[in-house]
Amino acid sequence: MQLLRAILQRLLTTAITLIGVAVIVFVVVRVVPGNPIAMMLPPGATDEDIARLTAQYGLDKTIPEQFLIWARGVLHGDFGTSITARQPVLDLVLGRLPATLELSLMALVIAVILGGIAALTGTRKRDTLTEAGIDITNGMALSIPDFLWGLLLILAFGVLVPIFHISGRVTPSLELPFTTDFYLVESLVRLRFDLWLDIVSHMFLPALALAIPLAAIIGQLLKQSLKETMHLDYVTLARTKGYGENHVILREALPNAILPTLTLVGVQFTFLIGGTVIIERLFSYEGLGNMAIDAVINRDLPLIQGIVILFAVIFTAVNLVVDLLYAVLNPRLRHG
Amino acid sequence: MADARALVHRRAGLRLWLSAGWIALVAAAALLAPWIAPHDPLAQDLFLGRLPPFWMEGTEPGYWLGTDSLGRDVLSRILHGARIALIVAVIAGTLTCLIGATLGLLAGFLRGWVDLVISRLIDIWMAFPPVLFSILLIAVLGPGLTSIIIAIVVIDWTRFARVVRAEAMAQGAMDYVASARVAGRTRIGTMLREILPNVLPTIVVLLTLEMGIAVIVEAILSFVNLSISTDDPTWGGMIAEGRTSVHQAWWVLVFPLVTLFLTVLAFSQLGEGLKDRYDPVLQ
Amino acid sequence: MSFLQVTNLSARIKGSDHRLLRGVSLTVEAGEVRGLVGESGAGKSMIGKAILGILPRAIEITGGSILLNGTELLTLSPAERRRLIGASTALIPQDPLTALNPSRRIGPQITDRLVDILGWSRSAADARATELLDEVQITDPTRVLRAYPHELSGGMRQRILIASAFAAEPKLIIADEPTTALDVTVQKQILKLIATMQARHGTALLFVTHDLGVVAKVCQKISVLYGGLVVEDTTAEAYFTGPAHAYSRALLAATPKYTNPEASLLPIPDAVIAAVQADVDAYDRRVP
Amino acid sequence: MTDLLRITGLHLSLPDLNRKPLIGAAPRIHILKGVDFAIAKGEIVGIVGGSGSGKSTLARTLVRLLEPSAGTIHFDGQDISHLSEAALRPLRRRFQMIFQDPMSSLNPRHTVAQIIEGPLALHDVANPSDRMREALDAVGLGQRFATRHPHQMSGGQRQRVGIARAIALRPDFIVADEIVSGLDVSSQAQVLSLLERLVADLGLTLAFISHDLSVIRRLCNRIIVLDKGVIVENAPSAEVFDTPKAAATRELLASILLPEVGADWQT
Repeated sequence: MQLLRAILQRLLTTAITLIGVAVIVFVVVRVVPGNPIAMMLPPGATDEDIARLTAQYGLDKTIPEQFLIWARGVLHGDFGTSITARQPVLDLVLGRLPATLELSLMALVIAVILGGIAALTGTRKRDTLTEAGIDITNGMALSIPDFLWGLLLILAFGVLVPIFHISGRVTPSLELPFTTDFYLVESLVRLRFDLWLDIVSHMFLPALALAIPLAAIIGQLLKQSLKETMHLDYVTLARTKGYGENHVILREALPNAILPTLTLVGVQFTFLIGGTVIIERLFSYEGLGNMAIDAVINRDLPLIQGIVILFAVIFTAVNLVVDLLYAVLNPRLRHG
Repeated sequence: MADARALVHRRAGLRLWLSAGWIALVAAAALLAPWIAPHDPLAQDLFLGRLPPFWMEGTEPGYWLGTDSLGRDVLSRILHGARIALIVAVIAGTLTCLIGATLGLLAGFLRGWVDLVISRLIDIWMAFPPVLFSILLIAVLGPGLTSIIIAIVVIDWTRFARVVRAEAMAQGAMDYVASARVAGRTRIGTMLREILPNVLPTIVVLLTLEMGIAVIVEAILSFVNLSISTDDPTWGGMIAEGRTSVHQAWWVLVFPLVTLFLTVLAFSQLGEGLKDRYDPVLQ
Repeated sequence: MSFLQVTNLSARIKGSDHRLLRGVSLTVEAGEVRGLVGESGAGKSMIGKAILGILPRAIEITGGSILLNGTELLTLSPAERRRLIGASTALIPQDPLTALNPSRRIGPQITDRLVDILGWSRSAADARATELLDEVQITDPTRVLRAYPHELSGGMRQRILIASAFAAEPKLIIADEPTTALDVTVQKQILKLIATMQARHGTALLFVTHDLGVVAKVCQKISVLYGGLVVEDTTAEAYFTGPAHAYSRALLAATPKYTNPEASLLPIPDAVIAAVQADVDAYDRRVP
Repeated sequence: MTDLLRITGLHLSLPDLNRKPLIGAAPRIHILKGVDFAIAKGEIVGIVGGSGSGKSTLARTLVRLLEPSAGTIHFDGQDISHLSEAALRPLRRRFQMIFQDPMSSLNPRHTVAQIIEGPLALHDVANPSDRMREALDAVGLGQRFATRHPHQMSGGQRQRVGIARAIALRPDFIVADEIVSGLDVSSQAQVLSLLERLVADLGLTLAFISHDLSVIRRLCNRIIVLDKGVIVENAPSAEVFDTPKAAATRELLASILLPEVGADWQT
């Protein structure tokens, strides 16, 4: 009963959030100076041509009217037509989404591995120079945003020691047999490890740039949480039963220390996804973010709207998943 | 324990002085750029294009850190770029802090409908990808320094609001707040005299962090060509240009990047250093 | 020979001259209950932790010996020591709310030592757990063994911790303020339970507490501590009829006692504190 | 003797936010269920009860940190049960509270001087720093403590700052909520004898809330026993101990562990 109410409450606030996002982006986009229709027509188009196209895209109506028309479309799965590409926004956006999802998830995996190692090592070697070293590294990784890490990685592993690709999603000359846009997954499924390696080599640096700040946050929060847990009586009790340090950290402390970290990591993961916008640009990676920047530069209103809404949906979905995970992992919520 | 504490203190002291020192250096560069820069940052000379820095072969005297593809002096451009970086950091950082911290404090302490409205706003804001949002705002507002500052404030106030709200809520549950009520303090008085001093250390840390972030946002916007007019030298603009020619002239990317890196790092460490040094609870 | 013999045990905070234990000596005979009494900072919990090898990392033992059934603990390797401690001693901790792992079921938390450290079969360990819960008067053992800690009350959890402590029939149990965190009305029941179990199993018990009322009920011997120094080592009988040391007397007079309100809750006179502090200083001069 | 404080038919319920429905008000938990008593000027009344008896909620209601759901609180003849915060403010000087946990009830970022002078300034007391110094002396802390922060003191010292803050206003009535439960026996004895002396010297009226009957026996003239939100016993101290009427009182008495060998163990 309590759980059901919590879920309903979440869905309600999520709906409010999404409507809020839609309204704001709709209004902001419509005060962009410059007429997108005029930009897409060849020079020498008549005022009549412009008026006709403007009406075709519904841009001659008032903003509330436009919003209602658009909202009705969205409810039917119609996000409008891109002005520059002249294709349905939904198709364009869904075509790019897999690239961004793969990049974000790869970054998440890297962050969890790096952060987890840092936290566990720091806890194992607490109050030593090793821990101090981890703290300093974490502190630096944390205070430098993904954009700067991306640039530094380009210099280090793209130019100085060129072992990774720094541009694109896959080497353009390669023949791609893919039927979906999930290149990373599909290359594995098709056992095309040559392609997989090429894709990973393209994705690794942007994913690492996104992962470093999150890894630092995970490392810091999880270590702090672990260290606090290590002082609790049930950990002490386990020691007196004859268990050693590794067992105590992994079986007694870790399952409980993960919970408080998890909620914060959820929010931070949405920041990471937001970071793909500029990182994709930096690495010329063909994902949603890169498309979004082009859309803004080209004043492609329907496309901008579609992308921003999609991001908002992803963010709220991530938060929902994190809450569910929390409930699953927490015996307090699972039982009783 | 005494020993560990002394160690932490020494490290904190060192951190404070190093970060404050670097920021002072950047500030000096910003103030004195017209006098200390060896060249006009905008002067192009195609015959002097892509000169390497001074320790390499084929340099020209006076161009210490080399030149970019248009023959503009990298060092002079970095010095001049410090101006915009610092203006954005200080003004945008402070404004964001004032607005965000105030809203967070009100929401966290007063609770009720104030909290409801502000929390909902935060939720909506957090559902936007910030970089995309800022690019969009600049597209709306048009390029320029004021636009950048407005965009940063509009987007980043939630950073302060979220943290300060949570902190104020935690402090509000403490008995010293109840005690202030028993003593007859008003709600606003309690918020300002009792809660604020306890939230202030967090605010200071966030403020300096935000100053670093503001510099980065400016750089990102320059990078996508939406910042200031393209003439004015900015670190982000230099980085954008350096990125395109990174294989031919790495120094055009490296020097502004290192400067930006150190500045952002210094800002983030400054707050922590100040807190360690001046927070009475940590003494 | 005593089952537990602590001799001249000294400890301090690493890298400082802040001493926590100043040459503590005490013995616990097999099947005997000794109370360790003192105010916060007197070092009473530190002794228990030193025996069990769970001192915080910042604290180091600077001298002395701990003989457990004739084996010197302080010279054993960490792994050997853990095994010995796990097999022959147990701890009843202070706070039942934090002493059970919230993400594990009760059953495995009682049986893990038997299975992992002592090599029992799982079925034997499970049977033992049911038997123990019965012994600590938990009526519904099967349900409780499958429950998570948050589903049980504080008093219930403390019973489980007591059961868990007796699981491997240890020769020595260290109880660290086991009733302090409980509601007043359950304290007495839990204390009785510990006393009954101790008597039935013939376990030696080192009982750390600040509460003289508790000591009076369960202990046969008492060590009174101040500043890491044992100021009095006596029998409970002797202590409560007339402690020899002025500080012990003052501590007793400061304790509330409703049957004689005028003679209780008396602040410890400054002169008494000064005298006992002088003993501490004298120790520090004697032992550099 | 005149009553300084008179409580009639006091009910108090708080919203249970854990069970709040999606729309509408949360269900309420009934904590105090019709409490009547009076405290005369100069009296020291002990309020005792186990956990969940509602004694801390009662303490907070007496100083109007909580507003009663029903019933009245008369302070010195004036009905304060539903006065607004602004209307209460001038009266606040006259009734003060000392809290259980001084670490939480003293602002960690204020100095002792600021903590004690703050309330004085609010009530326009002349020479607040003189009064602060007087109060520090009265609780046996020297002037050197004025510049310290709470984390630089021991538990007993912090609790004495809490007492100093309350008495500096020279109130008529003080509620002390479990003020010694976190302290060592020696600090406990010290704080209590200090409180006893101050109450006598300043002619204070005191409501002393505790779970420990032994402590209350020493300090209070009269004892009120609270159980599940109702008063089950209200009598002079000696009577409560000699002839306890309510089962809750007997249970509390039976749970006391006297510092003497044998005697009460087997009850």
